[in-house]
Amino acid sequence: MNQQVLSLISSRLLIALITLVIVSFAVFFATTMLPGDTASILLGQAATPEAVEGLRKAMHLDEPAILRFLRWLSGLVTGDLGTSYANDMPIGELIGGRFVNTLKLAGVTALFSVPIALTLGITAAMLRGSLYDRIVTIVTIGVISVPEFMVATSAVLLFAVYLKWLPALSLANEVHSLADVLRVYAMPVITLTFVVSAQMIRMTRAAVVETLTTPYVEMALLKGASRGRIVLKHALPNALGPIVNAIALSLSYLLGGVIIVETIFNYPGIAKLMVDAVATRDLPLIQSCAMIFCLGYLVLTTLADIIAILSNPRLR
Amino acid sequence: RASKAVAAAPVSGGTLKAAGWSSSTADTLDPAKASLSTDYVRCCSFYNRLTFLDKSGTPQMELAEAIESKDAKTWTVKLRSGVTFHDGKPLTADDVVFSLKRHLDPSVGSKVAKIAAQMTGFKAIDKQTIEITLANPNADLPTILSMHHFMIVADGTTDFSKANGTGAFVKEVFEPGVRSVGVKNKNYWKSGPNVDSFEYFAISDDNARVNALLSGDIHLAAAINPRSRRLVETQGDSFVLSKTTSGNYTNLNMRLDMEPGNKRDFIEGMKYLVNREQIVKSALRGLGEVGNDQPVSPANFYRNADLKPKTFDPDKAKFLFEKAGVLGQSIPVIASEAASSSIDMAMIIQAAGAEIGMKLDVQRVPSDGYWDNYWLKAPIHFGNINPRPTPDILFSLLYTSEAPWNESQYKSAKFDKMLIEARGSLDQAKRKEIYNDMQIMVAEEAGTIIPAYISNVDATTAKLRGLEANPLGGQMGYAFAEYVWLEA
Amino acid sequence: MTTDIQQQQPAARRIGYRFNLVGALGLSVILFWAFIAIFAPLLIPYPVGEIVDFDYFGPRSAQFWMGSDYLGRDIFSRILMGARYTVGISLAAVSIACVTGVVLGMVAAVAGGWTDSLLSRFLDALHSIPSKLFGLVVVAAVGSSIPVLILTLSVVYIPGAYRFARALAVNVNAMDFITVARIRGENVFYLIGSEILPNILGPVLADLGLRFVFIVLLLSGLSFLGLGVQPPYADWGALVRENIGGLPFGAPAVIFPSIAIASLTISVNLLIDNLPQKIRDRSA
Amino acid sequence: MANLVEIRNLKVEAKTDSGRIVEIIKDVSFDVAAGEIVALIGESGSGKTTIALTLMGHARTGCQISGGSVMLAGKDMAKLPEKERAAIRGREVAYVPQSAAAAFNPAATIMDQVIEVTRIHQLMPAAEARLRAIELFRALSLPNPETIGERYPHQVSGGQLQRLSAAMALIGDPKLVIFDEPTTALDVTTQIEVLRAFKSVMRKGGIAGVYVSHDLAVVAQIADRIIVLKGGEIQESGATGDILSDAKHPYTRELLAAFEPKARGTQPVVATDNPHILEIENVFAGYGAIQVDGLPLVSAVRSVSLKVERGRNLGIIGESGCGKSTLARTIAGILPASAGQIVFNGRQLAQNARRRTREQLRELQIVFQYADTALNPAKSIEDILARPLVFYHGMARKARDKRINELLNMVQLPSSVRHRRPAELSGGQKQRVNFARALAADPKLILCDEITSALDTVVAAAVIDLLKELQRELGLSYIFISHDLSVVEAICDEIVVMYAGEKVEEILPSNREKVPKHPYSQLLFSSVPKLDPSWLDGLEQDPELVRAYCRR
Ligand SMILES: Nc1ncnc2c1ncn2[C@@H]1O[C@H](COP(=O)(O)OP(=O)(O)OP(=O)(O)O)[C@@H](O)[C@H]1O
Ligand SMILES: Nc1ncnc2c1ncn2[C@@H]1O[C@H](COP(=O)(O)OP(=O)(O)OP(=O)(O)O)[C@@H](O)[C@H]1O
Ligand SMILES: [Mg+2]
Ligand SMILES: [Mg+2]
Repeated sequence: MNQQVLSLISSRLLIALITLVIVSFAVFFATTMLPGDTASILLGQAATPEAVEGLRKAMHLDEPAILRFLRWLSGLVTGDLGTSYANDMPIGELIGGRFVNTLKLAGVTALFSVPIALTLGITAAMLRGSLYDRIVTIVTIGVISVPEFMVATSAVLLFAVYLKWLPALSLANEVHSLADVLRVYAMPVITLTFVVSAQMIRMTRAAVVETLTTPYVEMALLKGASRGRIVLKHALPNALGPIVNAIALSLSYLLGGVIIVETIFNYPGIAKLMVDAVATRDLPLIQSCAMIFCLGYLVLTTLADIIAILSNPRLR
Repeated sequence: RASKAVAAAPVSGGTLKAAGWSSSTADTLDPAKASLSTDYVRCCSFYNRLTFLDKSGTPQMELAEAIESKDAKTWTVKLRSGVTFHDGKPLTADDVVFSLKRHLDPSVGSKVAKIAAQMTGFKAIDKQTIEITLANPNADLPTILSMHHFMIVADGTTDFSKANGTGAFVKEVFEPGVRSVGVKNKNYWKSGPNVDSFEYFAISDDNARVNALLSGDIHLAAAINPRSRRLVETQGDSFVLSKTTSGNYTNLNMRLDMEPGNKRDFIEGMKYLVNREQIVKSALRGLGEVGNDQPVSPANFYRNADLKPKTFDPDKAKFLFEKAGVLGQSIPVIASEAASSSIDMAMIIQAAGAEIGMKLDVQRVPSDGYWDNYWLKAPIHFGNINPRPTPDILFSLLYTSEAPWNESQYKSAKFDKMLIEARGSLDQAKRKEIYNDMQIMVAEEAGTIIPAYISNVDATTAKLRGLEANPLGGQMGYAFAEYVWLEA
Repeated sequence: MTTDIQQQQPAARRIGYRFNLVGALGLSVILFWAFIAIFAPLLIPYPVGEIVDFDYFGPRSAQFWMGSDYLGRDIFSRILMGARYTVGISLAAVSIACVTGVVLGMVAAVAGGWTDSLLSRFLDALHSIPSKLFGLVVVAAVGSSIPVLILTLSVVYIPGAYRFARALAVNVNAMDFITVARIRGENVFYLIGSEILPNILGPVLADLGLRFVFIVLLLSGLSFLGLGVQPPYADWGALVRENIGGLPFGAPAVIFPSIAIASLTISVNLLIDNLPQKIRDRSA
Repeated sequence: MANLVEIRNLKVEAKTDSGRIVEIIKDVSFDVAAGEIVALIGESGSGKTTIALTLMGHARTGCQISGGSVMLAGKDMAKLPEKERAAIRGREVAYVPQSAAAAFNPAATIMDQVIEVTRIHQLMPAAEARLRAIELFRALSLPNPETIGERYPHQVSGGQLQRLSAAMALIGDPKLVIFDEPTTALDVTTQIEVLRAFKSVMRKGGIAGVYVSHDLAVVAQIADRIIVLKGGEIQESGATGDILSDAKHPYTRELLAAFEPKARGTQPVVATDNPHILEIENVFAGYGAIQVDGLPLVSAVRSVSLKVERGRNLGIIGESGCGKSTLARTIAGILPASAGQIVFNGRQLAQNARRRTREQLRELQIVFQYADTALNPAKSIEDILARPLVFYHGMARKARDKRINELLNMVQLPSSVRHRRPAELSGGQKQRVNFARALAADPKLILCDEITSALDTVVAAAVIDLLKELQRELGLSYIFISHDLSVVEAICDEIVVMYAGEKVEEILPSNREKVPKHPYSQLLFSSVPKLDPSWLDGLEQDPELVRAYCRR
């Protein structure tokens, strides 16, 4: 670790912070531009002018947007996410459990998909041009091309309805043992692994193939090194940057992009929470969810950048 | 008790798991705010009402022992004794007064504030007796009190997160938008419930809901899509469909005060353009009944059986459109998943229109915000009306000049007068006669086309017993949890 | 020395682009769908919205080549018309996304400094919002119509195209021939249009193909959430979605649209992976 | 078996982009005796590297050994199964690559990579291997032999890295070491040290070597025998002394001729009021943020002043990194000077090219070292040459076509190259195009930054001749930057020696013998290899001086 690395890392963090501020502006004002009045949406079919008025007052909806933004921003900084319009609960409380669920699902999926993707990507790169490589390539393209809900529904029909091996739903609250984890998470994890691995496989393969054409890899070959050694010792450490970046992007998808999987498996994650929030025009909740997604994305990509910086000995 | 009449004796024990179709973070345990079916189910399991409707639609007493009136204006409610709340507090007249009076307070945001507004006076006569005074006579009060919003809560409750009611289950878990769990109320004043605990949540995706049932994750999947019928039926005897035609309908509304609904001939033409048979057959897959453009369902006692639906007659429609001068124009029709089956219905009507050169521009809009942005507002749009127990409620909500949800802006002083007249009358035959006439008026004059009454179909495992139809809606009027049992 | 180089030049190379078999296969499938998309109204046997079968999820038959859908409509006609939306919307969106992203990326790379940081931060912020939720919010705000759909899809993919093009352009920008052009006094537009673009075109095209696949999928994902093309028309993703109830019976109504999606996306990728050397080589 | 290596009728095929198979090595046979060092010499693309790699049983992707045998200690490397080949590589035959900087894995420490061979072949325990590596570092006279192995490749200099890659090759005690142009990328001053180290280690261990190079003078110092290649065929072979003194083949003679100093008639000064086309005074330039004193963080050029007379040439030499290119870029306005004055054609130039007028930009052109990166690979030669014609002279299509032909003619390229892309030209051809583009602007002064360094000697000599000829015809002036003294001497009237960003000496045309006075210039001039095989052994440099000026 030296001065240069520290300054690089701190500049990455600064960039992330600036982006976050831009995001918070965008998120707040974009959401306040959503048409429809929260109060009357909440009352639904029963909205009468008096009821709407009463509710608007109770929810501070009659204040100007700027005031609400400043209040919200200072709240965010101090960790107070505000109160849900829809049910008066503190947002932190609403999000908390859901967020943990999302993290769990993302974690378990990452645990499966990352090693699978890396193995397939690296082996395909090693055997570049072979039948195996072509099969992996075609299959990954095929997998990318299938809509997520198709994968999910097929998996449910096969494993839950016909074979009855796994539950059709993924009820996060029923996890008490390791066996439960496997049972409950199997279906969404299978689906999501399909969805996110393909991209990681492609990127890993491309990154490793790129380093395999470098002179130092040829040099290793001329030293008599085996294929495995060449890839693991010489190609992989130098391909780490792009690979970590691809993993970060895939994982950030797992945080916010899994709405379809959450819907089909009835998994109480944070993406569904946000969809609900959009439906009820629960602005504080939409904003908090959006901020969480953006934060997750920024944390992951910044982390990937930092790993790439640290893994580059030129900067050590 | 209806369910007790079933030949097989109920078995007690087990964990009942069931799934509805919609839930969100706006889920609530406050009966006054309940708006989604999941809320109703929860309220029914944690609370009780003064009355409830049996399967024939007749009000039966629940927390009330008797509800009586001489003039249909001043009513006396006698409470059942020995009922306690989950926290041990006994039920008194004060609780009832508090529960009903809440609806009049605008800051509560009650969904039935409009209906409750006719109750102008409440008086606790003694610990077990309440006197309710109405603004105008209304013979339907016992039925009105069976609505889910009029669940009885403990006096002074402001925090509803404990769901401290008198109901069959005691709240254990409640996560808005996720699930709720109730355990058997050991001190329940009725016999029952049969199951030890009851978990309820929503699976919004139709296929996922059915799949969850088929894979054995849940015992009941509420309101399955007509398309899933075949899938369930091919599974053999292990699954059962329970069908209720309770008066839920999806209707096409043409505002009479806007182009092109202000042309009588257009309205008339549209009524002939709707192929009701095909809607029932294709869009509803037979799970519905042909409707005759008025809201009183075939299950209802006051239904005018002689009023026949308009036949599908494209030529006549074409003639009428030509007369109205709208043929060849592109007319926008707003539909949304929010109004169930409305998109399919719209497409059926659209295809029929295309045959005769009537261009209907179907616009599908997102479900969220639909009720706020399009319903009641767009010149031609779809609505979806949940079952209501009495013609009086239906008409006063949907068709009188003052009606808050007057979907087609139908205004008739005569109609309004007839409603008041029927409401105050305690003579059932007389009321039926007036209501029959009003149904004809609505069907002929209003701009609402009700092509079909949609059956609510709940799919259950064969192990789930004791589920019956109820005019208040599917899932036994949302109150099934208390009555059903699980066969081993 | 000059002469022997001349001899090494095979005459055939200048004639045109050479595709290998797989690439040609991909291209022909794409052209096939493009043809269908253009001429669909002339080819469909039944009107798209008309209920022609009393049964639903009907099997394949001489009358209905690919069976009927959940309402009893002819799925064959619906797939042919769906090509218009899937191919058209995705193509429009991917073009807008790539043109905008690539131009901005090149401008950022050439201009550097403030312009670069500002653009990068802003697009990074946009990138961080999950695409489906972004689509959901936009459609909730302004409603769903084809232009809105196209714009939403393109906005979702602009940051990706930008990042990609910028990274490539930064490499090209470091080359001496850019310096030569700069000190000749050329302006930014000449630099990006004539000097940088031709050099990043190959990878950009490859990236465009991959993005196309994602847009097709996002479009189908959005129709899962109830946003998308207006009825009675439907893009392929929506066809899969609305008929997914037929999956347990292996209904052709759900199988064929899925095959259509897969055939298009796989072909696009095959084409990209097997682009003629001549295009692929135009990388930095 | 007398010889360590016996190559018989070797043929190597390559597949071109268009799918055609071409033979790049045609029927090559030669031997290497144990302990003998054989040099392979020839122009770029003649197949030197390809042959060297076949000794390891390796062919680059796209290439393939299609015939003949490569016997190494009795085993045919061309036919052995991959596994057995791998067992021989690094242990019996080792490779020192052309660019050590590229051949070291940037992500691993030097020590790890040096002893990797012992690990792969399980020759000895790691601790022992490390000790042996340190011994080798010492033998190769690397600084801090105990600790240098802990660094990463980017933390040592190019010359050091080149020696470290020799250590990497020698650690497995090979019988044969292949050197692929190991000193081409180094400064002359560094080259001497590296050559010496190689020579002594090889001698001591009695190791046979194959030394690939295109520089006869370098080869003369180290090889016992020389093999001359052209177009994948052996042209001539013989003992070093014989080849140097009595070359038979015309190509070899051409190579030798490139070394003969060329007489150069001084250009007549064009008589005008101001005899100077360019005057720069106290120019400072560098990289990084500007500090409080107004100078940049890394200052690469410090207080340099020089003058170029009309129609005359100025040469700038100095070791790598001394600031030659920076100076050229500063003059051209690519890197604005942080202080100082640049007067061109009597008028002061803005520091930044952006603020110079189009005329000023046109009259002062720059040609870069790497023709590859200076030509847009996506454009045809025609387009590349047409742009300045349109941009500066607004020429219409017809006039342009004519002018392009003239320009191609001037740089001695056939007009058939017009439609080609740069990738379809050889290095020398590309550099000519590069030059033609500068000429298209009708400049008064051309800055040539190492324009011959990437070319081999014969081609470079041809390019130099061309420049001279054009100067005679067009009355141009050049600033000629190079680290190769012979090139600069061949074309320049006046030579400036730079060291560490500063001008240390100016050798004027009046100084006919060009005898440098500054000690650094003396060191530099004496480090240029001579064709004499005994030059290296006989060379004596003041160690004091070497220490002071060589950052090895
Ligand atoms: N992978 C390849 N595919 C096709 N042709 C190749 C390949 N590698 C080299 N060649 C061709 O083979 C010939 C010999 O190349 P080689 O690298 O051996 O030359 P060299 O003498 O080492 O040149 P240099 O001095 O530039 O290193 C050249 O004409 C080159 O264009
Ligand atoms: N972009 C840059 N940023 C920072 N320092 C640089 C940059 N370019 C060059 N330098 C440094 O400036 C000094 C002079 O570099 P310059 O390229 O002018 O050397 P040179 O004499 O042309 O060397 P060579 O013979 O290797 O081309 C070197 O120390 C170099 O490391
Ligand atoms: Mg070579
Ligand atoms: Mg230089």
